[in-house]
Amino acid sequence: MTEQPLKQIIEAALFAAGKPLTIDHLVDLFVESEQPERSAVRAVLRELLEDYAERGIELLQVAGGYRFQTKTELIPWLKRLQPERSPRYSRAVLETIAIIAYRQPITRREIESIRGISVSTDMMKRLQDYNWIRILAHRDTPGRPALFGTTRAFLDYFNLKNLSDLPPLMELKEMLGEQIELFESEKESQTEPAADESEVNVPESEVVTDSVK
Amino acid sequence: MTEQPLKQIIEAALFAAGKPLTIDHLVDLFVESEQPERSAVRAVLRELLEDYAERGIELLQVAGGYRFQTKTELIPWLKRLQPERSPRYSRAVLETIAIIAYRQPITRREIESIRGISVSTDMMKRLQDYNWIRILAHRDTPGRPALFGTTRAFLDYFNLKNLSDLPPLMELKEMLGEQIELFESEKESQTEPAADESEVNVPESEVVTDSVK
Amino acid sequence: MNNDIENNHSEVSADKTQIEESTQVEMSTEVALPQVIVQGAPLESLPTDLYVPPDALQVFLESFEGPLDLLLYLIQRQNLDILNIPIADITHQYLQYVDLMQEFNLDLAAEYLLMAAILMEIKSRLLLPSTQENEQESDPRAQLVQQLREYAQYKQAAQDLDALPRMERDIFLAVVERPNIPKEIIVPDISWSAMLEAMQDVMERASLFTSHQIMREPLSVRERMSFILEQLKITQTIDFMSFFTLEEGRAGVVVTLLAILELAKESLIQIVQPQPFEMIQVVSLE
Repeated sequence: MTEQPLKQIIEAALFAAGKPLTIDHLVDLFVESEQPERSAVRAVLRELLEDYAERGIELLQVAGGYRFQTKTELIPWLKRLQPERSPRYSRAVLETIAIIAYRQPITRREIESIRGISVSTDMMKRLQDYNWIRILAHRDTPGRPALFGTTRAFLDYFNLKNLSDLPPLMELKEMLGEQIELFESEKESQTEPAADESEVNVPESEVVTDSVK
Repeated sequence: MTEQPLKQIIEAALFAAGKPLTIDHLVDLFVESEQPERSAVRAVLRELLEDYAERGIELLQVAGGYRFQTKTELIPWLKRLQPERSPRYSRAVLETIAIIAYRQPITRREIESIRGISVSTDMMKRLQDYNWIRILAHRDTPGRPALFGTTRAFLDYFNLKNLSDLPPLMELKEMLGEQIELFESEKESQTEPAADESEVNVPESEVVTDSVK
Repeated sequence: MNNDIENNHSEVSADKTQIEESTQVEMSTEVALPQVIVQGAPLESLPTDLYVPPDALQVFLESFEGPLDLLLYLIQRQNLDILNIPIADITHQYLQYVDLMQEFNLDLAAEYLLMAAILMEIKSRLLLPSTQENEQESDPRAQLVQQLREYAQYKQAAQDLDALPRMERDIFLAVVERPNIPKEIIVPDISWSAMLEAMQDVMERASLFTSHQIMREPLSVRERMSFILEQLKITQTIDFMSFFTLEEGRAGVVVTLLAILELAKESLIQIVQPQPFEMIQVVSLE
């Protein structure tokens, strides 16, 4: 078990961690009886630093510890690393944005209690990245939670003039009874294999959009 | 701008992408007028493969392209990086995904008849949520049942280049044979790998059916 | 094949086979599937000699992935030739397990009962005196054997798959930080109808949480609340009156008023009048 060289272990850990690692972190990779000296770890880090001097990435010491990062000179090319053409969106995204649309201004806590399930920080971050929601204010209660609301861009995306174009919730329920069927039947007719597995393309349904207004 | 060696750019991109990159992806890092030959990219990949042979990480080709990953021998140490346990999958999940992997395209009904027990909608949903399976098409029979197949992400997750890298199917006799040291002779004939499948992720049911029969 | 039918006729010869195989039975159980050891004794002795803590037994029974899995277990446990299953024997044992499952109120899938019926049907057909007619027919076990073989293959394949090195467990993706590269944000493609569908789901769920009267509040008040907060982000203090516009008519006034009151109630804004008769001000509490 312990035959792997210290250097390989430390190197792999730095690449796998996804965050900077301190020397303590690195020492803790080993069971107590086999923990290397901190000086040995330091020596390995110095070696790694040299090993990567001429490569596309470099080992760096930052506030949180050591981490590998790409060399800044390479940014012009790395910029072109294509992000997913059409990111996956989940049910959770839809539900969250729908709740915010109808209930704004609303805190994350309140969204969670309506959904009956927790809403990740990442999700709120993504919706803000899409520029669909924004923080309107902070509620004056302990923790000063942020109050979220939808943006102009959100309305534009769904081709709505303003929020009151959203169907009133009560009607929505009845209306959906029929619309969902329509929507489902349309989905059925879309039988060709998906172009890309990472995409979830729900067909834009003009029928539904029109009758919503 | 273009003075950075090709190798550094490709190396940095592979590390920064967070997912496997194909040769096309790598070529696309460059503006059109400066795009390298695919053969040049391939040569760099070969060099990188060698450069990292003795290190804690390795360059590997999986279904989705090339990626750097930690060596499997290092798992005892790397495990200690993440205190949470890695996900485990139930037998039901594993049997269902195995049947889909070897027999795609396949309907849920067909999976059920092999397993001899019903497969819940929830199970199919979960496999789709993992992004391990997707609907390839719908069979043109009453009810238009969905035909499922595995995704590239499934292959990537299990460290496979293509479907023919799946372990060959064994005959029941061999399995019993392994247990009681019988049937040794029959074992040999069954283990040759399925025909090579150069195109990734095209569900070739023939490849699989061959080894089934 | 005919020998088999003989076997099934006579209990004695079936027992004999059992005894002959008993040494091997031991061996195969060691590697056989879900193994539960109770007080040092392996659980395969179960159906005949039943004294085990119910919990352990339940775990054991629940670990079968269906009738085929159970049958396979019975066959492997006894090291039987799959092509030559002594149906009477297996049926008997199978039914014992099914009875046990029922006894423990396990959620017994209909498939188990169906399999019991199939086994009994095969058994009865094997018991029929061989006439010319059924001589021509294929062995009634053939289909079952085929099913078992196929299932066994995939059961094994599932184990093999599980043993492959996989991401998050045996392998980690090597990732490095990309400094200063602005993240390109791509908005997902979401249709309006998908949105509405999601909302309906939420509402159904939310109706379980009675504290949320999400049906009641008129939307326009909510929108106005957002609008007011937005304005207050730009200017911290705004004249109360300037929120009202004539064009909106009475309905607009009501909506605005409700929005301001609601915001005040939630302590997001403050309504102040610096001096008597002066303009009322709406002040952000940010």
